[in-house]
Amino acid sequence: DEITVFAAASMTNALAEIEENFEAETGHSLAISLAGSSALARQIQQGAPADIFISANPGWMDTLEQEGLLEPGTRFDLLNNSIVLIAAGDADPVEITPDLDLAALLGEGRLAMALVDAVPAGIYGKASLETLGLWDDVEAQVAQADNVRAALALVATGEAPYGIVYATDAAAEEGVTVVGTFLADSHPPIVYPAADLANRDVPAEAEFLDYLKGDEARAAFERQGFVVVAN
Amino acid sequence: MLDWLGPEEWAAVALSLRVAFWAVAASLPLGIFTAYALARWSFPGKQLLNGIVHLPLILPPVVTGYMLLLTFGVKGPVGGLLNEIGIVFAFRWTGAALAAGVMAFPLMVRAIRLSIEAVDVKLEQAGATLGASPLWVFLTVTLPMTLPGIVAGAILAFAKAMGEFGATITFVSNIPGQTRTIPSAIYAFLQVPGGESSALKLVLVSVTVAMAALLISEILARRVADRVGGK
Amino acid sequence: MLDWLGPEEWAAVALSLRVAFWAVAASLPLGIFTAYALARWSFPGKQLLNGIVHLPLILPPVVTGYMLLLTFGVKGPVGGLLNEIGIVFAFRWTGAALAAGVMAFPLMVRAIRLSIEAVDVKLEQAGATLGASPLWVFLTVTLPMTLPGIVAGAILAFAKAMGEFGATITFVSNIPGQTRTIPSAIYAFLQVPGGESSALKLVLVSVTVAMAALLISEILARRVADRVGGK
Amino acid sequence: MLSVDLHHAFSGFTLDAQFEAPPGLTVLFGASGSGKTTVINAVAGLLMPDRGRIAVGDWMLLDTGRGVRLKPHRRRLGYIFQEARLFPHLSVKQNLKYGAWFAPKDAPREDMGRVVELLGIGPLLERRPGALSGGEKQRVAIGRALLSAPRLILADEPLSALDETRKAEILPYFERLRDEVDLPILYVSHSASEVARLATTVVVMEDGKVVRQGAAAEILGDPDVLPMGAREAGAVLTVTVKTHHADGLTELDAGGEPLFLPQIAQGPGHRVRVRIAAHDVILSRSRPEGLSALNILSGVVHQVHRGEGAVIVAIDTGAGRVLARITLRSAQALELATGVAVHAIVKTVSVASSDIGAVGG
Amino acid sequence: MLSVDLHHAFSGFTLDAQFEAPPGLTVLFGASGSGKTTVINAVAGLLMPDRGRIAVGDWMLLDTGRGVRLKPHRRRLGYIFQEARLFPHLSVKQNLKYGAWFAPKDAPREDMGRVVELLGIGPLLERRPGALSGGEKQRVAIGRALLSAPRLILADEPLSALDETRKAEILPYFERLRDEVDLPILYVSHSASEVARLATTVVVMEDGKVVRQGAAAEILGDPDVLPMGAREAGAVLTVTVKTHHADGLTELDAGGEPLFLPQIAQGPGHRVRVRIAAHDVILSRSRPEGLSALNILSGVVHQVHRGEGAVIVAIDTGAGRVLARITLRSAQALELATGVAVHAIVKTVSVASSDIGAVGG
Ligand SMILES: Nc1ncnc2c1ncn2[C@@H]1O[C@H](COP(=O)(O)OP(=O)(O)OP(=O)(O)O)[C@@H](O)[C@H]1O
Ligand SMILES: Nc1ncnc2c1ncn2[C@@H]1O[C@H](COP(=O)(O)OP(=O)(O)OP(=O)(O)O)[C@@H](O)[C@H]1O
Ligand code: MOO
Ligand SMILES: [Mg+2]
Ligand SMILES: [Mg+2]
Repeated sequence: DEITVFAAASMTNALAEIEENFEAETGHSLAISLAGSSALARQIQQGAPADIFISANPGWMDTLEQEGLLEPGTRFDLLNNSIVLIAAGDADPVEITPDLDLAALLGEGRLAMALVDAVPAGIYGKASLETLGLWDDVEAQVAQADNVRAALALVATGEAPYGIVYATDAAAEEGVTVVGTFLADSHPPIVYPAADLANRDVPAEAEFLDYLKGDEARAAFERQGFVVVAN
Repeated sequence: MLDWLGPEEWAAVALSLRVAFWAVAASLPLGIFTAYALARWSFPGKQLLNGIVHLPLILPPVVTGYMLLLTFGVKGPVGGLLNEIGIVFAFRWTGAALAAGVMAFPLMVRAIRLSIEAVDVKLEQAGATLGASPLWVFLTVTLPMTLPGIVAGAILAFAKAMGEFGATITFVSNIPGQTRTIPSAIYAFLQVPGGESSALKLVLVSVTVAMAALLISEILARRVADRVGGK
Repeated sequence: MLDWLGPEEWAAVALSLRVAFWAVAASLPLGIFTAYALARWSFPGKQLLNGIVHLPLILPPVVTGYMLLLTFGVKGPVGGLLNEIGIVFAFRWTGAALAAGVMAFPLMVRAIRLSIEAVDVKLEQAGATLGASPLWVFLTVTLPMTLPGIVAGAILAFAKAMGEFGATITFVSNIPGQTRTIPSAIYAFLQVPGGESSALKLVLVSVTVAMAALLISEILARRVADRVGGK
Repeated sequence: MLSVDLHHAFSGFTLDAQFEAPPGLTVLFGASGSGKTTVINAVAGLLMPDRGRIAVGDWMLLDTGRGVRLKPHRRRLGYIFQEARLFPHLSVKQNLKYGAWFAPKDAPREDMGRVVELLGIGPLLERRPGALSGGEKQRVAIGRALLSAPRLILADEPLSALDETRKAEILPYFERLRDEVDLPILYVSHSASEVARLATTVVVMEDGKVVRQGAAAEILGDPDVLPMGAREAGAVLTVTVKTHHADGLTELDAGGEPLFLPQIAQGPGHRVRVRIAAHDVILSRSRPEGLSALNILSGVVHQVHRGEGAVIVAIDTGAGRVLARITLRSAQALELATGVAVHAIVKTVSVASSDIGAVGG
Repeated sequence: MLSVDLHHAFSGFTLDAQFEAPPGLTVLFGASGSGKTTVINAVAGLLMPDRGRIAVGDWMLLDTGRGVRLKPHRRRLGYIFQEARLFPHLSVKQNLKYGAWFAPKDAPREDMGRVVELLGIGPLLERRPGALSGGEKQRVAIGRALLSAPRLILADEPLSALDETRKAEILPYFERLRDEVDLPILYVSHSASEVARLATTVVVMEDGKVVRQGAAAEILGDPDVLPMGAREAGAVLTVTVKTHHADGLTELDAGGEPLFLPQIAQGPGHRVRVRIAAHDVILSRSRPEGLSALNILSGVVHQVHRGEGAVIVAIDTGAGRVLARITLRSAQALELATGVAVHAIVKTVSVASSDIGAVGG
């Protein structure tokens, strides 16, 4: 069978590995469409021929669920992630507490984040800074990129001295140093939910969802720095 | 050489060529007609038509893509109708071509329109006195004299279609072999760590193809201009 | 009426207008020069120049934005130099204008070039025999006769600059009041479920502004054409 | 029969022209800017006049009152423009063939080879107009119009870019069109000899108005009109070919009087038109002897018309009315007055070959 | 003094022309397509010939051998193009002023008002070229070239689109340029009377080559050359104004012989040129009496030249050599041969006003 998977683009690498193994093992074939979670969700709303949706944004999954576009009972949280504060080049670690003088660290520089009201990584980052009481100090200095990778690039090129990105992205980028990790309770849980979509019934869908939960998939996700939700 | 790019990337290159070619080929007649109408006729709603033609340029591509999704998706008013007679754009390469064509349309029309406006009306009059009806005057005088502009418009549109991303991914997603064009593939690579080198390869392919097209168009246009100018 | 949009949106509208205006105004002289060189001179590397001019059209906007970041960022080779003499693009509206200008450049050049090619060389010769040096011939014959094309090119560029998103956000990110243009704002709204209506307002504003610009340009071009054609 | 009635106002110029052109060739004559091209453009349908009526016979091309406005391509014209207007993207040959394409299949056609040869454009057929000289362009434009199987020919100074030799070659062709093919022709010209030779009717325009119209002989021979300045006045006589002599002269019969011309093409019995320019006639009270001039027409002074610096004398001869332009001093010396008998001496060769035409419609 | 030596090959046409034009006005004469415009374009610098040298005096415009190729805008030309080439985006007035802008501030200038009046374009000044008639365009183009303070004038059939009256008004202006302003002028024309009147030198072209060049009188008066066909042959005499008579005649002194013309502008003592066309001369063995013709020149036959259908007789008179074109029959009847004494009868008015010119360089 052919299974069409709509997945957030931030999973490109992990899914490439999983695709190869899954196809070899089961003989099914996967077509994985990688785009922003919002674009994919809208397409699903408009009747896209997708079987599985993996979103980086629980909000969009909620929306689809409310509209009855998910196969009831198939939604589960696949991955966890964390957000970190990164600095350009080498830098000393800092402790991320309400006492952190982030504004002083930045000086004249910018704090690179994903869009703080629109893109999950930005939303989480803003929530953390608000919890810590730092947001008002730095708000004016935040440079919002349209996705996490672009925020990362701003720091990696040295254009912004600091940034807030996913731990998964930070780990792989040589030009940046992780100077601190935001505590998981300072922001809503960062989860990547997955679900079977209601529109079509391909028997192999369930097989693939099971595979995602399996050890091989877990290994692949972990190699890319994700934390797989224990279940 | 062939394994310099993986099969999926080759598929993206082939798809992009097909999409760009059809985007231009299919919209060219309408582009010429629209350009002619804007250049030579005056009719109520002309400025409105002119505005609509330019819309894809003015709006962020995501918006255009979203509007295409709402209109030409299987649930959309036009998409639904076309679906009944077997024409499907949604999540097909045809949809990618539609998106690219729409985005490139204003460029094509402008170029052709400028060329038409440059044709001396006195020559068209000469054609009319010799018995050619307006349609024949158009075909035998205006059109051939406009060829350099049509070539320029087509190539501009082709280049744009090769590079179009935002509207395409929003409308038809990013499905390998179906709608994953070079820009969409580049996007996916850029969303994950370590994807830059793969992205760069595709950028090079894309640039090479477009340069070749440009060069051919220059040679074509030169030849036409020589014919008109001298021997 | 004014509170139909929030102050942040109004700021985005004002900024977009400023960015688009300067993107066009500042690149117009270079655009005219480039168009003239491509239309009338032959020199080694002409096809290369032509290719470079078209690059922003061919490449996905993100790539162009990234290249701008690497070149014109404060750490970039050119950006660093300019920084020393006080010209900063990074995270400023000037950078947004640069990105928009670069993206719009091929459209502007094509339109102007077509118009220049349509100017009868015989009239330029007449100017030369009357004692006008090539520069003066250009200023007194070619340029005025090319005005409709220049207006067309400028307006095309303006429209493109109003709609430019990918390169801008990648290069200068999205800082309210600094670099948050209408398209960035629209994009942000579209990323979250339920953001469509806010996005729609901005789309309407954007369309209105661009239509007004178009209308003015049509009237201007008509007036110029009348002058050249008859009384 | 072409009938034209036009009213049109440009800013700064108003056209208000009515004329009826009987079958044959009608010359529009007038100073630069008098409205000739404007009239022709209206007939072609390229200018839509504010008000007007244009008909060829009972075929109505335009009648603004009744809302008839035939499109140019339905008017079946051969328009030779004042500026050649060749199609730059087509070769000379393709330009020539252009009109034939759109003509009805059964329309009478000129032969392409013949026209090409007549115009001397054979070597140019494969070139594009950009590589032609000014006169060559004009010749191709003439060919293009002639080969379009038109029902009406409009010619706006078709020969002005050409040298005398070439003109002399092309003129007979227009004559043939006028006479044999029987096409109505509207023809703009500044040259009196072209007018005399070709015109069936002359329409004189001044500042947008028709100030005079009539048969060519009448207009050119009327000392009161002299639309083209006194120098161009002259009589147009219709004569019959009598014999061709062995020494290269042709003897004509002008109402009983013999007239000698250098050999002409028409055979005995044919009627031809000759123009005798007023400034080429010498008058004498006594019959002169021993002159190289062979043509002496005897007659009686009809009228003595004093112009500026010169006198135009109209003499009724057996051949018709002849004009002579002489000085006031000579007129006084010869005591010329209405009724006086005089001899008009016409140098044989001053009746120039380009002033001879086959008699038309 | 303009010296030209050009070699250039188009596909299908080769130009190979050398000539030296002494000061004054040089007419390029030749059939359509003979290469006249090509020569003028090369002098203007608009055509870069394969090989060549062009110099005005010792001012070198082009010398391909030594790599000298002056740009057109440095040549200071007033080029009147065969097709007007007005700037469509400028008003007539702006077109006229265009060249003056770029001329050195101290260059001698024509007066704008005068030129405008001469050309009759006063009412058109605010219009754009698109709203002009063919002849109006050409007149503006002439004005534009004249007002650019040029050091060399190139005129490619500048008058061919104009009516006779207008031509007659503009011709004296070119004479004045030739004589008073002392500008070298290279002038293309098809009209023998224009040539006779204006030309200091005539250069005859045929198929890209210069086949003959010389002083105007020499070329036009040489029965062996007749480049323009026999009809155009004629003598050009230089004569002196004697008196203006009250009856509107001007008496001239032609080497002792009196010659009468309708009133001309030049005052007594001035030397002027008159052209006597060969076909306007009647010959007689005995001195004729009682004719309206006032001018009778006595002389001796220099040569009898048999052409096709006609004979050209060259007669040496006190006024200079005069040509007469007569029929073979008359030549035989009068028993004309070298050495025979004859009288040449020239109709006063057949020495047309446009054939009179002030004597140049
Ligand atoms: N670009 C070209 N390529 C080939 N042949 C050309 C080109 N330009 C001109 N010719 C040819 O050169 C010849 C001379 O042209 P030119 O314009 O000098 O003629 P001309 O003497 O001015 O004629 P006219 O009196 O008709 O204007 C013509 O036969 C013309 O066809
Ligand atoms: N579009 C226009 N607007 C205003 N005036 C015009 C327009 N077109 C022509 N005219 C004027 O109308 C008059 C007649 O022009 P037309 O072209 O008919 O003259 P013409 O008799 O053909 O002259 P020519 O012998 O010089 O070609 C001219 O004075 C011209 O300036
Ligand atoms: O894939 Mo995302 O939704 O742009 O982080
Ligand atoms: Mg005209
Ligand atoms: Mg020429």
